[in-house]
Amino acid sequence: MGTRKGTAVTRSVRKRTEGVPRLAVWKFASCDGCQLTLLDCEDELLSVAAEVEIAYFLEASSAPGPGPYDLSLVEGSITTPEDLERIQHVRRVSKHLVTIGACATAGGIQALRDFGDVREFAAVVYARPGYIATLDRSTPISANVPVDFELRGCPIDKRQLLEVISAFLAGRRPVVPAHSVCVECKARGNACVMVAHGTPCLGPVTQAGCGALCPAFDRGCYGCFGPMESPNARALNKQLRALGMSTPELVRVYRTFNATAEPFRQASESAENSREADDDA
Amino acid sequence: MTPAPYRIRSRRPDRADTVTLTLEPVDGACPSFVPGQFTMLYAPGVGEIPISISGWFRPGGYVQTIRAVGAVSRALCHKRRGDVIGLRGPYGTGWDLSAAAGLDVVVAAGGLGLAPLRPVVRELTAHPSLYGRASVIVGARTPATVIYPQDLARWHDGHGIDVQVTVDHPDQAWTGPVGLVTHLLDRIVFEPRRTFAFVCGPDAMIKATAVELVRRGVDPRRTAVLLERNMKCGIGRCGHCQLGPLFVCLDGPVVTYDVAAPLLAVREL
Amino acid sequence: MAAFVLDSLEPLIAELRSRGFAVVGPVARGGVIRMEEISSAADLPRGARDEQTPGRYRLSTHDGDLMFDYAASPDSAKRFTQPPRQTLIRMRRGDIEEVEDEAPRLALLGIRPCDLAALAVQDRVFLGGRHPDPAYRRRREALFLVTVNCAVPGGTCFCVSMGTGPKATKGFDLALTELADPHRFVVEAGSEKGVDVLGALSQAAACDDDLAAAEEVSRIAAEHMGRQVDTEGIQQWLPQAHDSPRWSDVASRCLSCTNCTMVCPTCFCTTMEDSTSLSDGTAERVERWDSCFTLDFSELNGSPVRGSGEGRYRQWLTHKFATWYDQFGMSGCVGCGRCITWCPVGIDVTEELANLR
Amino acid sequence: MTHKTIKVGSLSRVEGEGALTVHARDGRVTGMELRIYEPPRFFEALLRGRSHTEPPDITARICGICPVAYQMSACQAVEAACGIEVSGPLRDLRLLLYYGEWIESHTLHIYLLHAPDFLGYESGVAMAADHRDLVEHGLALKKAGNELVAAIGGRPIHPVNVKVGGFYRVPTRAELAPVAERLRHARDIARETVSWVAGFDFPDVDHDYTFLALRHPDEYAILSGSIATSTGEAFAVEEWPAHVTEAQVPYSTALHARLDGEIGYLVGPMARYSLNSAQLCESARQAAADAGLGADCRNPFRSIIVRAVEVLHACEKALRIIESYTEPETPAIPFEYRATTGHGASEAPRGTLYHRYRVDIDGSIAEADIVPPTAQNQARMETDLLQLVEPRLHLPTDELAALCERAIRNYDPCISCSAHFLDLHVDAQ
Ligand SMILES: Cc1cc2nc3c(=O)[nH]c(=O)nc-3n(C[C@H](O)[C@H](O)[C@H](O)COP(=O)(O)OP(=O)(O)OC[C@H]3O[C@@H](n4cnc5c(N)ncnc54)[C@H](O)[C@@H]3O)c2cc1C
Ligand code: SF4
Ligand code: SF4
Ligand code: SF4
Repeated sequence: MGTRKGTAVTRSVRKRTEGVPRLAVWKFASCDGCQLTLLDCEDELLSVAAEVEIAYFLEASSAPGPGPYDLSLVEGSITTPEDLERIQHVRRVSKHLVTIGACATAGGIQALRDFGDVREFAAVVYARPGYIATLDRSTPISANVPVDFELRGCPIDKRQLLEVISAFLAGRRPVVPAHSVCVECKARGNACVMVAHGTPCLGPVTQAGCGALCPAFDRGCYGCFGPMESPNARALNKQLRALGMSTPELVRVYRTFNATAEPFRQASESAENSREADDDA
Repeated sequence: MTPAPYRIRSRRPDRADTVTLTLEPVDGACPSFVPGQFTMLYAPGVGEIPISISGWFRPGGYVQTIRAVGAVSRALCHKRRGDVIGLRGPYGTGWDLSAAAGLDVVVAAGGLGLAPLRPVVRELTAHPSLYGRASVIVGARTPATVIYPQDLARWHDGHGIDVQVTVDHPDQAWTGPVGLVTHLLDRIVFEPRRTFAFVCGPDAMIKATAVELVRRGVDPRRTAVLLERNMKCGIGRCGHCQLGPLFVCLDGPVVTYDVAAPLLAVREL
Repeated sequence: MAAFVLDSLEPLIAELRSRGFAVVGPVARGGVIRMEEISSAADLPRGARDEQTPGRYRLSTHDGDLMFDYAASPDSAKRFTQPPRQTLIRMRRGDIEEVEDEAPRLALLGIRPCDLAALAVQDRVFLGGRHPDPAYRRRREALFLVTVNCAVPGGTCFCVSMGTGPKATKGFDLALTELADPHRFVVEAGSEKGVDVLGALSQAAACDDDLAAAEEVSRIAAEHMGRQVDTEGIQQWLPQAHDSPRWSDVASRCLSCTNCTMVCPTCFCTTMEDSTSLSDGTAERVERWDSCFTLDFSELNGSPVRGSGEGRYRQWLTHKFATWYDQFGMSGCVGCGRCITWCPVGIDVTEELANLR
Repeated sequence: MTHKTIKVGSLSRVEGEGALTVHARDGRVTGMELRIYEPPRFFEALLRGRSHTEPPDITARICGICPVAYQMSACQAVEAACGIEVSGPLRDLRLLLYYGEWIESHTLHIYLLHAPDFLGYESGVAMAADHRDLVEHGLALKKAGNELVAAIGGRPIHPVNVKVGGFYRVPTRAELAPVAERLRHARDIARETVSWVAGFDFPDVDHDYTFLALRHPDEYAILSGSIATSTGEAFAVEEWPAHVTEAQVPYSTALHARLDGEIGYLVGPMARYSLNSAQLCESARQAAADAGLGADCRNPFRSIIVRAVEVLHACEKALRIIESYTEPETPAIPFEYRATTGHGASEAPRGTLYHRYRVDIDGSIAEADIVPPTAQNQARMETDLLQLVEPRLHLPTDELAALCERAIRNYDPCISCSAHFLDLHVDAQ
């Protein structure tokens, strides 16, 4: 390993290369995990960097290149008035805009404020909540600007991220199926944890993508990839109740990282109103 | 399941979103085909889709017309002369032209449905004596989406085939009929009991046209229709194209209406 | 056919391994019987028993020597004959290259008569038509099949109705019937390969008692089927039941989760996934398990043909039990009961069929 | 009269987003804005009413860079409330998971975020153009950490396998074997990394820090221990609220943590090293000595060496755990919740991370308090910046801006730990 003394001044070594697609990574309210996924592609990072110009990626680079960008990856939800404006800018400078992760796609865990009062939330955390410039709701990007593709997950899956990037660059449909986690669960060779262990699992109503991670670890899926294409939460809830889940547990299990994704919102609300429980009685 | 490499010998834009490619094998001979059959065209890295064969050229190659509606079809439409793509097939059943011998022939197309019917009309023009009266009726959304306008004109003017075109949404220049393709049945001459019909288009168009033909007395067994279903393999293995008991890729895409009618009647089959 | 008696499976396993087979047999893992590679009879789940009801599977352990005292596990032969994912082609700079995976030499030990029936269905699907699948053929021909006749059908089994069990009559290289007191196996060869392997083992001819005991095992098993299906005229009446209100009833319970199709030993539907590598532009085409319960499956011009849960469940059930006859001249269901056990909400095909009738 | 404004528009190569503005007049800094525009996400509020079993999964989402730290502090706080302690092989597995995160997170910072500063590149990726081998080594090291986390937790970011009381499923020896293989290689890279970064050109800085870190009797504390400080003060984690207070200061709306009333203490690698370096494993101690680190480290620019030493330590310790690993009997110890308050702290890569939960009689969380490392360091960072800028006001603006940004990066701030971050406004005059 070589040693080299450097200067403190940052210099830009990357020239703007003609014809190379330009990638930007943006952050809104989030934990950084989804954009970190790009840096976690240890085996692919340098080849990706050779194929695309990583023109804007603050987490990784101190030389933000100017727009427009061919592909913008957007992490995080919109929670402040400034972000409302910034996302408009991002849309304007991006040819394709892809949201990455549950925050950007469904509002994220911070959207739990939707079920409460954000001012109360602020008061819990801060002595002088008046200073907090925040919106009442945490909204997904698609509620604010048109989005070309939404990549699910809390966090997103690395293979799927690479797939989306290559698909957009190749001009094809990303292979990101919207079916249930169960498809991957069975392909992986897991035994169903609901059937074999009686463990409640959201897999049947959750979109695949993680590779059925939780069941592989003897745990029920907790829905971090959000609702699948045709969720039948009502039918699942009946079974989850039969496996011993109480109404508050059911409400909570849908209210985590994709709480305001419509099918999950409905699932939690119908569990809460105990309509299903009544139906079953 | 391995596509053979085919080179794009020529590329002709037909309409704003439609392109006709002629394809010849990079090496080896091009398998012969029956009109109505399709091939699986592979745009490398993008995907593979079923496309009907709409013609043949010598010494051996296919003419195929593709409308860009999604990722794969768009990628194929964007290919240029000299590019190599993958091709499997031809697959599926074809139009049974021998069954039409000696009969009046009605060719009914909805939109791009004319593509797989083109070789049928070519046969009619090549051997007019083998058939009775021949008519081609075409329905399209707008005048701009009518494909093969030159062919239509030539068939009409040069070969005495009765060609009629109707559109749903006319533009300023349009002087022809407006409305459903079934209305054109009133404008052509055929003897229903001695007629063979070839029908291709969206499910709804097929149903409406076939129903009308049968009502007028055409034998459902002499009404051939070309069905479209999602296909991933083209050889009866992926299961996607099932229509009740049929694998559309193997038992179709061309079937007679007596077979298709009960199946098309069932919702979500 | 001559029958013999084996006191232990150890020599058989050793013999198969010495012939270059990886022996795949049942093991108890994570509370479930799985089919995994084993190296000795000690890996087999001695004393394991299962309890299967719709949507529920539990394994427990008991005293005794029996190693096959349970019914079909979630793994059928499908995983080995039709892997969940396989790369079909790779394309580099205009060169299309077929990917030919080495077919592993596998001895499947302990697969059930219903699994053999399922293999016969797969053979028909993959090899019997106009476009036989060479990759399937390679994998299939590399298999050595040691079946075990069922002694205790699961609570969800209905192989008797489907004429596929509980005793294997064909399609195996060796067939075992496990007997207790003393613990031993009656073994029969069903193929030349089987005869050859058996010949290499020291075995004694089965006596009348052994044979009678084996018959008794199968007879009792047949009497204890958990479920049944009346298959009379099913090819005709089921497709005609397309307007039954029962479909929407089952759709209200069905999750469209695909579990039934994934565990089914004969469900063969797949989809294709195309990808390109970012670094060198290599294009790849992968075939993977798919299911008629997904929306993409029937997508046509931007929307699914079978958009409702009703339509999808009807497609599945009707295909399995009726249109399969039109397509392949046989039933698509072998009565293993897996789809009933492994449906997370316990939807039971036998019950649905009875109600539809 | 000179008047200038130095702006580092958007801080880059830090986790999360922030910006810094310094106003100066006549050679004096008249104002400074370290603006964190990470929007607040209200974790402590949304935890209220959730089940006591949920903090590990929920708080992981505070930070995608160090989710394991959140899971560990959360588990321990809830376990303390419920009166259980995870020990023996299950504790070893937790350590293993945590070492994985240290390796991954520190390596990310060293190679992709921090080293480019010393070598003069805008990013690790740009650095790879000239030093491909070097960056590939770094990525391999990082990958080893990620694979370790994934082997135990299921995935590197927001692992799914952690729960109060232990795990959902414990890995088999066979599952850990390939990880060990990679770790052995990683250990070599880690050793080289220490000597590589030791050769950088470091500005001569020596700050008079008050350090705070966990201390454990048997190990270089990471997962648990009691609190030690460089003032000699030591206390149990339960006493945290009595010693560490968070207050709003007049010029800022940020919550600044104070230690025994004093503002501006420091947590993180330098604090850990300075307080506990004697407990590093042999080879890490040796590497530190060879790298010229003394008994303590008070130059934030040299914190990169400390991180590298900690990576080496983590590789060594992880390997030892794997070598002697036997599968625990049960993946988790059973427990019943109790309606009490529990405290938990562990050493996130960026420093001490404290959680406190009050569990209600129905098993739900009645109150949650989370004190992330970057919040604790913020006041200290501001002081540093002031000291850094004032004597260098003569430098060209962009050079000074770059220096400020570097100074902030020294602390590897994780702004996503937004539990407490707020906009900070400073008026220039
Ligand atoms: C027998 C047959 C003959 C055909 N002949 C022609 C022709 O001559 N010219 C022509 O332009 N089109 C023809 N089509 C339709 C053509 O196959 C679809 O337009 C094409 O599959 C759309 O794929 P895409 O990737 O471009 O679109 P997308 O909407 O991106 O489709 C994605 C995937 O969905 C599936 N899919 C979507 N729509 C269809 C569809 N209509 N049919 C089958 N699969 C679909 C495909 O598997 C495709 O990979 C024919 C279809 C069939 C079944
Ligand atoms: S464990 Fe969950 S994800 Fe897996 S098959 Fe069962 S229900 Fe589906
Ligand atoms: S199984 Fe469910 S909760 Fe677990 S990682 Fe996958 S999508 Fe997320
Ligand atoms: S029948 Fe059961 S297993 Fe099959 S898709 Fe429906 S819910 Fe899933």
